[in-house]
Formats: sequence, structure tokens, C-alpha cells
Amino acid sequence: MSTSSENNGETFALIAEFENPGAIMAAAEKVRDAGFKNWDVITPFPVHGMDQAMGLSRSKIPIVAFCGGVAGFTLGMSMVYYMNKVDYPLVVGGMPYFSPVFPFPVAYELTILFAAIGSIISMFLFNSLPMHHHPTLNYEQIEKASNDRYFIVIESSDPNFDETKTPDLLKDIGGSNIGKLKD
Amino acid sequence: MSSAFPKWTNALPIKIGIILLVLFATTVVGITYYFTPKYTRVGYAPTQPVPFSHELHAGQLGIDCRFCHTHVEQSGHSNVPDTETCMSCHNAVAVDSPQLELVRQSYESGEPIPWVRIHALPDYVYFNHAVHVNRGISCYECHGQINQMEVVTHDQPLSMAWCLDCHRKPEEYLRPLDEIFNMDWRPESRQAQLEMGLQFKEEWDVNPPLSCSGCHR
Amino acid sequence: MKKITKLPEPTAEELAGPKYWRSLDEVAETPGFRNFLDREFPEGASILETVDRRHFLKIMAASFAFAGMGMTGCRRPEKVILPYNQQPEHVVHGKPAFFASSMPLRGYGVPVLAETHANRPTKIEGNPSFAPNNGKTDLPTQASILNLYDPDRATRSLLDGRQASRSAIRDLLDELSRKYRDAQGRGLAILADQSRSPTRQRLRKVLAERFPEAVWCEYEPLDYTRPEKVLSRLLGQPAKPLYDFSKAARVLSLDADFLGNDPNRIAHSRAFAQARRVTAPGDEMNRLYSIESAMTLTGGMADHRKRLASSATEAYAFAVAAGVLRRTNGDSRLQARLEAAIADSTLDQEWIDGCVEDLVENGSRSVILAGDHLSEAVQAAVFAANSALGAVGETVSFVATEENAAESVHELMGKVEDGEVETLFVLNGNPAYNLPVDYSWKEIEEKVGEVIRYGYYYDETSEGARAHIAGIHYLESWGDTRAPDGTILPVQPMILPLFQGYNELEVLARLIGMDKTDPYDLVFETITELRSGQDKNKVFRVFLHDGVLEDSSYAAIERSLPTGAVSDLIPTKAAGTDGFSRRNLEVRYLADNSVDDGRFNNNGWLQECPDPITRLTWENAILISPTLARELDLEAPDPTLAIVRKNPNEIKTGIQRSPILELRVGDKTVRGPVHIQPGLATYTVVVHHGFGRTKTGRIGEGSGFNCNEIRFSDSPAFTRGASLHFTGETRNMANVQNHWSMEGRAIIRESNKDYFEKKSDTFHTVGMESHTPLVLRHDHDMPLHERATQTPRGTSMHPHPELTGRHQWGMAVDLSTCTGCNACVVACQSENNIPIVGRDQVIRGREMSWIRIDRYYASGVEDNNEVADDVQVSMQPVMCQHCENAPCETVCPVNATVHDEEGLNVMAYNRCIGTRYCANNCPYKVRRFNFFDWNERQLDQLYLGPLGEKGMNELHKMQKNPEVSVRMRGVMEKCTYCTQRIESAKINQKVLARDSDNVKIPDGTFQVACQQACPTESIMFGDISDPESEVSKWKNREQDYLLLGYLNVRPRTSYLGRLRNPNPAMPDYDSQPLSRKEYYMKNYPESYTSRAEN
Amino acid sequence: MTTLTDTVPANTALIDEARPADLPRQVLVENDRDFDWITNKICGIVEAKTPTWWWIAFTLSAFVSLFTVFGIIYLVSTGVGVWGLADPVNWGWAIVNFVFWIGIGHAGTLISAILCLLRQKWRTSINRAAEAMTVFAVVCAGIFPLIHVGRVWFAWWLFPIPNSNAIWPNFRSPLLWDVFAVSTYGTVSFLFWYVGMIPDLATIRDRAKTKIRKIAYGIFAMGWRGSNRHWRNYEMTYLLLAGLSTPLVLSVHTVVSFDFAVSLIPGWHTTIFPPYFVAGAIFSGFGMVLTLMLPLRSIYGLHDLITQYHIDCMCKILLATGTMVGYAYMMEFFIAWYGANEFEAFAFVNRAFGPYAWSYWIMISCNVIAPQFFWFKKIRQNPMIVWIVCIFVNIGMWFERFVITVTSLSRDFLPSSWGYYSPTIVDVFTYVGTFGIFMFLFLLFLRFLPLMPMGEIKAVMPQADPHHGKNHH
Repeated sequence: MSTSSENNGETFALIAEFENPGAIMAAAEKVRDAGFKNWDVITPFPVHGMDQAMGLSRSKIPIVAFCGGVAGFTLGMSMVYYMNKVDYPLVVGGMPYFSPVFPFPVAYELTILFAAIGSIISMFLFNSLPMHHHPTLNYEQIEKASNDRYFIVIESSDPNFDETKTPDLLKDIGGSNIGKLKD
Repeated sequence: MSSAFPKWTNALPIKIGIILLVLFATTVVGITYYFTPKYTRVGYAPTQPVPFSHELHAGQLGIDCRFCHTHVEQSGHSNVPDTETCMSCHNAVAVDSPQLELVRQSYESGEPIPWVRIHALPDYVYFNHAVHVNRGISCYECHGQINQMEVVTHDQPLSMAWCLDCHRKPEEYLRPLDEIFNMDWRPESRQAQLEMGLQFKEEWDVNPPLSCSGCHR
Repeated sequence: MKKITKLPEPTAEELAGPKYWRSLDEVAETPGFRNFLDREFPEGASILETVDRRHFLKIMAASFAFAGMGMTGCRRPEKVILPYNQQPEHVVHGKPAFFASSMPLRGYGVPVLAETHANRPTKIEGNPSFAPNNGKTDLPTQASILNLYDPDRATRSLLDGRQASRSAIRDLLDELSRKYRDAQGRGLAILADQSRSPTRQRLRKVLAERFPEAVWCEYEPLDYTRPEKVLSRLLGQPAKPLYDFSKAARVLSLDADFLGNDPNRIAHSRAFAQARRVTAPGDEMNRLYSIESAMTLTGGMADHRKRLASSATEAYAFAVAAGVLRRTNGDSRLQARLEAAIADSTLDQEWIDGCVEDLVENGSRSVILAGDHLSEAVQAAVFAANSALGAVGETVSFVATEENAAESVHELMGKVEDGEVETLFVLNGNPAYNLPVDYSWKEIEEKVGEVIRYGYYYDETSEGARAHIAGIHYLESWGDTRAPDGTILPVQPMILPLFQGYNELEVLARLIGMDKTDPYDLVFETITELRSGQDKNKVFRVFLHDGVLEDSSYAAIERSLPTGAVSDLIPTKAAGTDGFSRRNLEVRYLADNSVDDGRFNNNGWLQECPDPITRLTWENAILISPTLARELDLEAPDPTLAIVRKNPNEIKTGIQRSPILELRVGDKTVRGPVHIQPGLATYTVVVHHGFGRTKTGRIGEGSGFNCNEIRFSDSPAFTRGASLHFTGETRNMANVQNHWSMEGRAIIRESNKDYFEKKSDTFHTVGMESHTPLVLRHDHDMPLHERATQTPRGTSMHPHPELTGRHQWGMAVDLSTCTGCNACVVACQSENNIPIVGRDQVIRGREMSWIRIDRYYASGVEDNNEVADDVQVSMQPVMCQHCENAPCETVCPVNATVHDEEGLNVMAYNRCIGTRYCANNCPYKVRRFNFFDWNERQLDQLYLGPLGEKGMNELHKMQKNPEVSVRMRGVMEKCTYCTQRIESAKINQKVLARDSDNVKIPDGTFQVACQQACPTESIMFGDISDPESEVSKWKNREQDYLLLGYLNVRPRTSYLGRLRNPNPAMPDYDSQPLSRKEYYMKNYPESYTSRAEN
Repeated sequence: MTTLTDTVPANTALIDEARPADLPRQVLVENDRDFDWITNKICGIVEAKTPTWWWIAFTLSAFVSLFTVFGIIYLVSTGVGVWGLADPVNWGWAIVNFVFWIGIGHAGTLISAILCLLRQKWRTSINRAAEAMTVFAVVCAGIFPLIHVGRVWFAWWLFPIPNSNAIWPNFRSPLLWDVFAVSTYGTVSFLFWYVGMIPDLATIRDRAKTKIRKIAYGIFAMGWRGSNRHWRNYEMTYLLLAGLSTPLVLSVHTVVSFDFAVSLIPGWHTTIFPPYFVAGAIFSGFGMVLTLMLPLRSIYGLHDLITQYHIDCMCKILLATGTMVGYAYMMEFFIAWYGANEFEAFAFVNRAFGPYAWSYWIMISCNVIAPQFFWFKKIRQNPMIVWIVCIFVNIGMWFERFVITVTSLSRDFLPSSWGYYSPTIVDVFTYVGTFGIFMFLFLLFLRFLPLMPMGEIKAVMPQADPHHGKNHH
């Protein structure tokens, strides 16, 4: 067991290392099938098919992006309508005070801007990032996680978690270097 | 391996975010309040070289505005009276008042009295007094209750937005021509003002300019 | 309650008159006013250095000054208002006042009204009381106001090299007076400029009485008095010809620039335009024949123009006169003499016959003019021809002028040579600069005991003088002048002298030793004497108020011309028409169209005002004809110096680089850059006066060369025997127009009168929109006044906001009558506070004028890459066109330029951030950008940025129109249709209306600046939503077209196409104007001939 | 991975012959490098000691960037007159430079976004640097429209900020569209770049040896830990950004082209501008990417990551877009002739044969003729020649903007106002300085940030496939 000895806190999770994408994929499927909820897979790159392997649903971010886009477009159009037609209508080049044509570029850019910012912000929110302090990051082998190793983390808060059974499970599914993550 | 980030750092981003948000909001509100003419101009009441009281002259004594500001009905510029105008009364009234020392001096030496300017528009704004007072806009609308001012105070923001308020809705401010110089005249009610204003607007063909050429040349 | 203004006594009663300006001097007697003025206009250093510009001007009350450190709050700097201590009665704060005066210029005066703000004159307008001019002005008159505020003017008198007080000068004059009274005037010579001032002439008479031996000499480098002298001699009494072009149907000008450089140009232009204006097909139109050596404004207007050396004009003049006499059965002896004189001359007889036939046919409705520089014989022959035509009394009248016996400069020089002159008193003029080169001023200075000089500038003449007496501007002076028709005009001061200067009349009166020396009294006496028996004060008051002395014009002489005396003047042989070559050139010395003979050399507006023909600014050039240029190139030492570029049509790098050539006349030479000028007589070289000053102000310094250095007294206006030589140097010229051809585009639309009669829509059958009518579809047939407000606007896809204003402003410019005189350009500059930018910036192309007058040449050949000798000139004033669908507005990101309710394309300087996108998108290129802080920075320090001096000269500040913002750097500006005048008219109308709805300005209540100045009345401005307004009538004429109409930007300014009226009987007749031919050649290369002919 | 051979019956020899040869699957990382090698390679650049050449280049570019700084100080303190502008050419180098830089800024987002959507896996080795290039180019571009105005201190009026003058910007103006387009583009490009970098920053953080380094990278890594729950949202966001950036990147240059196309100046007023500008932008962007990546490849020995295949792909894109641009040039002439508008016809004749003909022919030779060399494989395989051609493309594209902006303005409707524009020394130095700024920023990027997206490269490697090694043949 190679958890950090200085860290005497409660066990936050168990972590196990895997060699390659194929191994982690198979392992993840097994953890999923074991009914765990609070667990995670740590990979240096997004492994194709891992979402299904972990039993994760489709991300909700597109909805936010869509709302952002609609908001941006509406804002653009209504801003121009208010400023150039309602608040201070001025005859400019014999053009109409408002037409859907000339504010379009502005509304279009705002659509994109709001959608993009919406999706990025929601990505951070959904991921609870930024979170600079996390037990996983205290794992001394974590450097490998962003290089060429794959980990499964099963948190102690999971109802199925068991101090003794779970490390066995991890070992069974091919994990090595099983350690404890402390908070 | 120990993390460089202790646990408390997790709360930092949100805290910083909130601080930034508050800072931003304060700046916006602050600029809106402190850096607009409503604050920078209104209330300006410098000490004048001669403690002339509009409250006394225009209020209590009831002297007409045009007695001193003689050209206001003909000229774009409402003139500041010359010393002679003062002395035409003060030859006889309050002849020895110490407050009038500078006026007497000026009369004798010919040096004009250096009044401090209060209502100053930028160079590129061409406001015309004559056209306003001849067409139903009272001194009161811009200069406030001047007949009650012991010391003249900047009463209105005189910003472009403020000018436009009236130019867009002149009916809210138009009054009978014989009440222009009556600082104490008030419409009976808002409703009455609107009715009267609309009627004047119609009858006099009041149509204030809303584009640049009205004021900028 | 009315205030009583204390005014000094003798005039208190007169001052009660509500409108007129009595005497500033007297108002100024009051201590308060004195004080105000002293503070306002201190000599030398000004205490007003921290003054806030516009308020300084706008507020009557003296000035505003930042109260410096004494701020009571920290919110803003405190400003101080200084009221007039005692307000002059007629002054209403913030409202301009107009006073009648006149501008003296070379003998005659131009009647003017001076617009004053807070007693500061800011703008000159014409005085409409003087009927011949109808309130119109010319270029120098418009610009003269700037001379008043010229920081380089002589601010102090100098005596023996030291500054002299007023009393020192007074003592000097008294001393001279005593000295020469004893000597009967022996040894005193006065060299004066020409002047018809009745008071000055009265003083001269006194002078002649008191100093019988004194010499009075008058000299002008440009002398327009020869016809007068000849006529006086012929008639045996002082007389001069006075032309009335409004009655002239046919005009032949023999080298006479009567529209350009002529003392009576304003009245000429106006009358000429009247007779030329065609309001509908069928109207009469005059026809102008011109024979000239230089390309002048008159030549530009000509329907038939013949290039001919000035020295060869005599023969043509004789031939014309002989032809007229023959056809009218005139004096046969004279005819014979004339014919004998031209027996050997080579003449274009066909041309002359065609022209003479036409003149004779129109008889008394024709007129012939000869240039003032042409020989006495020519003048006489032309008078005789006019008499024979029956024109005398109709189109030309001989009027009796006053006696004006002055000695010529030649006689004076004789006396100087003989050592008879001890004191040479130079009254105005600048002989050291502009005497012919054979009179050496240096020698004269040495030969005479002392030179005392009275002048406005400290110039070349002042340099060697013992005393320089500082003159004052006409706007600071009391005086009088005569209009060219003899009407006496007052010169009244609008302002006390800004500096310590003397009135010319006062100086003269003191020199004479008169008791009364106050110029006001002198003028008062002169005028009231002329109207003896009437109430003096009333006469004088009316005189000052109206600005003219009624019924004082010269009376017509009924006596007919003695033809015998004429024939005696005719030489046996007319001056030769041949013998010219590139080694034997003729030189013609002309007045510069802007700076005249150099008297306006330090006037920035005039220096930067492009010559209407060459379009050069800031300097003169040696003008040569294209043929001569090609011939000279054979001698060019290396190809880079060639005058004619491979393609002179374009100036490739945007800068005109001219070789500097040396012009040799006799043993004298000048060096100057050459400029190829079409329309010159092939071997005539034209040089202009007015440049190459060695002692002038900062503006004029280093501009051009002095043509007087090759001008000889025996041939002061033109000479022969000159040659040109390459020097190997080149110079970049500040030419504001790089390209002379219209490129076959229908920009200036022209038609011949007879073709227009046949096909009145001829101005609409050219240009892109003529074959793309869809562009203008929907409202094409709508009446103008409806089109102005109800706007489907052509084929636009989108609805347009309606223009809801009470008035809809518009302008029309009549190209048929525009001569290109530039009066509008400077009027606009003066009205709208337009800065000058300096020669260097003009070369870069950053001139700021809001109106430019485009000048195009058309030679009627397909490949017009090489400029031809014979061209037609077309002028087109272009200013902001106030497009309804303004392309500039659409692209401004900050709404700094938008439309107002009345159809103006307004420009809010204070909103502009200076993207310059609007200027790019303007198809007319009329927007001007403040690349630097022209107003606040010295023109020679523009590139120093903040390291340079900052701040506008106090004097220049005083000229600025307080009703117009002075623009800062980084903002765009352009013609506003004088929005300040529109607003002021609207406000006045509203003030009048009070509680009525009578707020519509009646047509003609006000004029815009260019319109008001235009001597040919070619600009009309007004409300186009009113079908009865004058401008609507103009716009409804057949000739009306829109410049670049196909763009559907719908300009509010339209042009009335130019009509030419050539004579089909002439050999150089063309069925179409040449620009029209070029248009057809370009657009219909195959079928153009048939089109042009039908 | 299954191929056709598995499914086709063995006896169809005829078909076998007719069937095109089985294309070998292109190797994106050569020499069978493993994940660890990639991590070390890319992080190594950041972690290694600062090389001397970097210091030299950095100092040099910092010095050159001072040109722009001083140019701007002089400009703002003295006036726009220090440039060569004058009537009628009121836009000169500033706008040319703006469009030039914005054009360059297009390749990055394009590579990231469009190629991402088109599943062009070869983009991975170049997209990070290209995105960085985009951001820095936008920075350089953004300088010009800001400083070219006459009163910079009022430039904030371009934004719709409520004010006591109660006046708003004019939304009809293409310049205002520009304000929105360019600021949106700058923002989104930056975010796109940054979001893409987060996992790599986490890698560097995890490898960091010192605490300062750990914190510095840590802050920007936002606590990324490679969790698959995060990857899920992250991937979706990245895909969305790619999807949003694609229309954005097309719209930005379209809007930039509107600056010209919406006006009525002959030579500007053409409907072909939006596609033509976009093609030109892609063209110049790829030119710049190659200009930067080829030297980097040899300096850092990235031949295994930026393979010949990559260069080949980019050359082909250059060839395609260059030809499109050439087509646009031709089409402009055709329309000018076919439209029978004398002003427009003149404008184009004037371009090719007028006083600015020299710039037109520089443009044609660099943009249309130079890329034609890429038809030849030999040339595409010679990095030196490719690099030289790319330099020509950069030059040519600058001249394209010069030709469009200046020649059209210098001679428009009224011959009386024709003129000629020449830049001043201030114009030149301000422009040259922006290359300093660009290189300055790019060098900082090279030194401190991951040059390539390690995660993405790994993801497109065969080893990344969970089924790798199981049923491959």
C-alpha cells in the first residue's frame, strides 16, 4: 500500500493503476456492473467509449450552449432595436431605423459569443472546476495519469464501498498498485 | 506527493469571482453616479465676488429677469449685467452698503466685476436663450427656482441626455408666454400641463430639433 | 427701463440712430471701454494667453479667463465672466452686427458689409446697397479680413531703426511738413499707390497748393488705367469706358481678362452671368469670343477661344476693328489705316470674319474689349469699333471720371536721377519689390536723401527706409473710396487699430500740415462738401449707413468718339504676329489670381487657395504651352528632367515634380519650376506677380519667384525675346489636382445651346443613369418638392424614414455661369473657420477647403493621354452634396454623421472619433480630415507633436466665427450648408413667431456663404420642399442633373449643366462640347460620330 | 479495424483488380513512438533549460516590438498625419495590416474547428501552435483599427455603453460589425486555445519539480485531473466550440470584407468579397502556419509529430485556396467587364495597369503563381522550398490587401480627386513592430506552454484505441 504516510486523514478513495486503454475499459465496465456510483476513471486522454463503459449519460452542455446562443441573438437584435429605433432614432444614410438585416452581423456574433462562453462556463460548473485541491491530485503517481497510465478511483463515500472488498475488486479487474487516497 | 494547493484554495476561485463581480458593479454604479453631470454639475455654487442675491432681487423685490439680463429675448446669449445696471438702482438704494464696495469700485474704475461662471456648456454646444424664452420655455426649466437662491446654484445637469428629454417631449414643459419669467408659476396638475403643452405644441408648431444640427455647428 | 449709455458729446444725438455705426473712437472715449480694449488688444505680448477660444469671442463680455489656481472646488476649473462695464447701446450680446464699409484695392473700392461679433469683424460680405455688385464679392475681398489679423503685419512704426512711438512719428511728419513748406515742396517726392479716394484727392489738391514743387507719382505694377488714359486723350476730358455685360449678346475680348483680373470684375461677372444664364430652352444666351495669350478665367468661359501671343494681338485688334468698320460703313480713313497696318500680318481671317460678322449682326448688343496692357492704338481702335457697332451708350458707356494727374514712375526716376529728390515718401505700395528691374531700388535709395515709408507690412521697401510708419487695415480706418462706376463708398472702422498704426489720410494731412488731421473729420468734410446745402449730419449718417453715396457715380459722356484722333494713333504697321520660336519667346506678366501683385502674399487663405486654372498653391510657376514643353524637352539634359512625362495625364506618385528652368529676358534671369498649361499661345510663357518676396511674413516666406526681376519698364506687361534653359533641378509642386481629364465620364455635363434647343433633355441622356433608369424608378416623375419628403427613393429595397422637417434644404449650382473665380472657396473658409495646412501638407493632399473647384480640360480626342494646346475648360465647384441616402452616414460607427429632419447631412465634430471611413465612402471626396491640430499647432512644427508650440495665435482667434466650432485634430469635417446660418435663420423666425405657428423661413431670408459671395450668382440655396422657392425653380430647369446620379445617393446639391454657345459660322465650331465628344468616344466608340451629329 | 478484404468474397478477383489499391492508413506519429515519448518530448520543451537561441530571438523581437510601441506613442501624441494618409486614400497601411493579421489569424481556428469537425486527425500536431498564432495575430490585428482612429481616447464610443449624451453607436456601420466580430473572434479563439490547453497544463503541473512551477501551472490547469467524468463534458464543450468557431471564423472575415464590400467605392463594392476574403484568409493563415512550424520542426526535432504527411496536407490546402483566390481575381475582372459599369471597369484596369500596377503584379505572382509549385510532389517534400513559397504567400497576401484598399481609393469616381498614397517611415515601423510583438508572444508561448496537444495526439494514435491490438490485422 503506497498511500502517503504523512496524510493521516480519512480514506477518501481507493485508486488502482492500469496499463492500457483496453484494460481500463474492461475494468471500468466491471466496476460499473458492480454498481458503484461514486467512482471515476483517470486517463491521460479521452478514451473512446469510456462513457458507455462507465455508464455515463450524454453531456448536458449543448443545452446551455443553445440557451446562450438564443440569448445572444435576442440580445443583439433587441439591443439594436432599442438603440437605433426606440431610444434615439436617427436618419442614417436613408436606411430604416430598424431592419433585420443590418443588426444581423452583430446578433450573429453575439450568438456565437454567448454560446461559446455558455458552454465553457457550464463545462467548468458541471465539472466543479476549478478545484485545485483534490485527493486524486495528491496521489504521488498522478504524474502517470497524464502520461501513459490509467487509473480507477473508487470513493469511500460510495454506498457499495467496502474497506476490504473493494481493493480486492480492483485487483480482480486487473488493477495494480492499489493505493488509498486520503483527504 | 503533496499537492501545492491546500484545501482552502478550492474556495478561492469563487471568492475571487465574487470580489471581481462586486468591484465591477461598484465601478459601474460609481461611474454612473459620480462621473455624470447629475453629480459633477448639479449643486455647483461658487462664491461670487459680490454677494448678489437673486432671492432678494428677483424673489422679494420681484425685479424681472430681463431688467438685468437685457438681451435674453433677442440673443442666444443671456448677458451678465454691466455695472451700470447695478448702479442705476444702487445710486439710490443701499448706497453705502459694504457688500457693494466692489460694484462701486468697478463703476469708478471701469473694471468689470469678475463674476464666476456657473452654467458652462462645452464649446461645441450652441444653446440659444432667445428661442427658448420666446417659445414657451421658462428660465425655471434650466436654472431652477432662481428667485429663491441666495447663492446661485447649478440646478440641472445640462447634459445632452437631459436636453433631449425636453426636446422629445416639449409638451411637458411648455408654458404660456406671459409666465416665462415667472419663477413661481406651476401648472395645476401634470394632466393640465400635458393638455396645455400639447395644445401649445400644436398651435405654435413647436417641433424641437432632435438631430445634431440643432445644437452642434 | 432703458439704460443710458454714456457717449461723448458731439455725437450723442447721432448715436441714437438705431442701426448705424457712428464712431468707435468715440465709444472708446469712455474709460471702461478703453480699458476693455486695452486689455483686449495690447500691443506686443498679450495678456490673454490663457483664453478659452470660443467664449472669448462669443461672449460680448470681454473675455473669459481661467481663474488659474483659485479653484473653489475640485470639480472643475472656475471660469470668470467679465461683463461689459458699460454696454454700447447697439450691441446685443451674442448677435452679429453688420456695418457698411468698402475695401480699397488698386484705386477702387469694393463695397462691403463687415460682420462683427463683439466688435470684432469676422467676415466680409458684399454690400447689396451697391446695385451693380448686388452684394457680391470677390476673392481678395473675402480674404482681406485675414490681413487684419495677420500677426506679421507691422505692429509698430520704426524710425532710424528703432521703435517709434506715435508722437515720434507725429513729430517726424510735422518736421517734414515744416521743412518742405518753406521749400515749396522742392525735394519732396511722394510715390503712392493708385487711389480714387475723394478725400485723398482733396488732400492732394491741398498738397499741390502748399507744396507746388513736390512730385506726386503713382505707381502700380499692374496698371489697369491705360484704356482710361487713351479715352481721356481722345475725348479731351477725364473719361473711362464702363461696360455693361448684361446687355451684351456678343462679347469679343482681346486679351482682356474682364472676369478675372479687372478692377470691376464683380460687376462684370454678375452682368456677364445674367446675360449668359438660360432658364429654359429658347432663352437668349450671350456668346464670348476670346483671343488671349494666357489661359484666364475669361478664356475659360469663352465659346470661341483663340490662342495668340499678346504682342500679336494688335494685328488682330486692327483686323477686327477694320472688319467692323467695313461692315458698318464706318470711318473709311480709319478703316484704311487699320487695313494698311495689317497688310503684312498673318491672320486667321476666317476666324476674324466669323466673329466680326456675328458682332456686327448684333450691332449695339455687341461689345469688344481690349486688355489694359495692349497698346494705345489697340485701345483706340477698339473704342472706334464699339462706336461703329453702336455699342457706346449700350453695352459700353464712356463716363466722365475725375482729374487724376499723377506723374509716372518714369518721370519720378528722372528726377531721382537728377538728384532733385531729397525725401521720397512712399505711400503704400511696395516699389522695392515690384518696380521694373531697370529701376534699381538700391540706387534710388542711395540717390535720395531719405525714404519715409507708410505701409501695412514691414517689407522690402521698409527695409531701406529711414522711417517705416505702420499702416492700418481698412477695417480699422476711416476713409472713402470709389467703386469702379464712380460711386463714393465709405471706409469705416469696425475695430480700433489693433496695433499702433496710422491712418493713411492722417499721415497725408499731417505731412501737408493741415489743421484737421482726424481722418473722420476729413472724410466728413469731403462728403458733406459734395452734398453742400443738405443737413451735413444726415448726409453723412445715410452715407455710412447705406455704405454708398447715392448718385455719385460717374456720369456718361454724350459726345461721340472723334475717329480722326483714333486714326492718328494707328501705327503704320501692327506689331508682328510671327517670329516666335523656343529661342524667342514672349513673356506675359499676370496678376496672380490669389495674391494679386504680392500685396496678399502673407495671406494664408490666398496662398493656399488653388489657382483656378493651374490648381497650384503656395507658389507661382513658369507656365508654358504643351507644344513648347515638347520642344524644350529636346534640350533636356537628361530624361528624368523632361517636362513632358510619358503620360502627363497622370502624376504618378501623386506629386507634381517640375524641372526648374531659368527664364532669361535680356540679361536678367529668374529661376522657377515649369508647369505645362494648355491654352497658352504656343510661344508665350506666363509668369505671375506676387511671389518671391524677400521680406514678408511667415506665410509668404520662400514662396515662388519674383517676376519683376525680368520685367522692364518699357514692356511691363509682356515682352519678347525671352528664352528658357534647364538648370538640372526639380521641385515638388503643391498642386491640388493631379488629373485634368474627365476620362469620358459625365461629370460636368455640357451641351451646345443650339443642341439644347433641339433636345432639351440632353443633360439626361448621358451618364450611367441614362441607361440604367431603373435606379431612379419609383419617384422619377414625382415633383421635386414631394420627392424631398416622401421618399420611395428610387429602387431601394427597404423603406426609408421620412424627412419631417419644415424645410428641406437644397442647392443648385449653375455650371454655365461659374467662372471658377474662387470667391466661394475663401468665403467658405472665412465663414467656417477652415484652417490652412501649409505647402508641405498640400503636397501630401491634405488641404481642408470645403469647396473645391474642379477644373477639367477637354480636348476632344480619343487618346487624351497627352494634354493638347487647344482645350475647353470646365469648372465645377464641388462641396458636400448632402445626399439623402448618404453613403458616409451608413458607415460611421458612432453616429457622428447623420441626417437631420431638414435633409442636411450633419457632422457632429464632437462625436467623431476619426475612422475616416466616411471620407473613403464619399463618392465626391468632399470630406476633410484633421490629420493634425491645424489650429493649435504651428504649421512648420506639425511633426513635432507635443514638443511643438501649442495654441492658436490670439489674432487668429479673433477672426474665428464664434458660431462655428473650431475643429480639433482627429475629426472629420465638411460642408454643412452653413448650418449655423440655417439655425440662426430658424431661431430668428421662431423668435418672431413667438406664440404663432409662423415658423417657416421665407425664401431668400438668408444666403449660405458661398452663395452670398458668388459674383456670378451661380449658386442657389433654399427650401426645395417649397415649389415656389428660387432653388426649386432652378432645380426644375431642364439642365438640372445630379452628379453621379446613378449611385442613387440622391444628392441635395444638383448642377445645372453647362451650356456653350458656339457660332456655327466659325472655323473652330464643334457640334458638341469637347467633353461631350470625349464621353461619346469613350462610351460609344463605334457609333459616336453619328450620335454626336444628330 | 476491419477492411474490405474481410467482407469481400475471396473469388471476386475481377473486382479485386478493379478496386483501387488499399490505401495504407496514414501514420500521424512516425517511428512508432509511444505515449511516454510524446509526453517527454513536448513537456521537455517547456521543462528544459532556456536555449540561447531563444534568448536571442526573444530580445530581438522585444526590440522590434518597440517600433510599434513608439510608433503608436508618436501617432497618438501628434496625429494621424504622421502616417502617409491623405485624401482620397484615407485608409492605408493600418487597415491593410489589420486585414493581413486577421487573415493570418484564421488558420488556427480553422485547423482546430473545421478540421476537427471534418475529423481530420492530422490537425492534432499543428492545431495548438496554430491557435496560438491565431490569438497573437488577433492581438496584432486588434492594434490597428484601434489606433487608426483620429481620437483614440474616444474609441470606447464604439461600444454600446449607456452615457449622459444619450447617443448610441450606429449598427449599420460595418466597422461596428467589425468591433463585434473581432472582439468575439478574439475572445472565442482565446478560450478555445485555453480550454484545449487545460489537460496539457495539468500534465506539466504534475511533472513539475518546483513548487512555484506547480502553482503557476496549477492555477491555469484549474485542478484538471483527467477524470473521465470531466473528459465527457470537456469533449462536448470542445466539440461545441469547434462547431461554433466554424461559422465564427467564416463570419469574421466576411465581416471584415464587408468593410469594403458594403461601401460604394468601385473595386470595393463587389459581392464576391466574403468568400474571396475567407479563402484568402485561409490561404494566408496556412502560409503563416507553415512559415512558423517548419523552423520549429527542425529546431525541436518534431519530425515524428509534424510528418511529411502534415506538410503535404497543408501544401494542398495552400494550392487549393491560392487557386480560389486567383479565381476571385479573375472573376472580379470578368464582372467588371460584364457589369458594364464604367467606374468599376476602370477600377480594375487601373489596378492592373495603373500607377499601382507593381503591387498588383506582386500580388498575382505571390498568391496565384507561387502556390502552383505545389502541384509537384517533389516540391511539397522539400521543406525549404515549401517554406520559401510560404514566405511569398505571406507577402502576396499583404499586397492583396494593399491592392484592394489603396488602389480602389486612390482613383474613384471623380478624376479631380485622384491621388497617390505612399506610406511614411512611421507606417513602416509600426507595421514591422507588429512582427516583433507577434514573435515576442509566440516565443513566450513556445517557452512556457505546451506546443502540441498531448492528449489529442495520444488520442489519435493507434494505441489509444481500447481495441488496439485485439482485432487488428
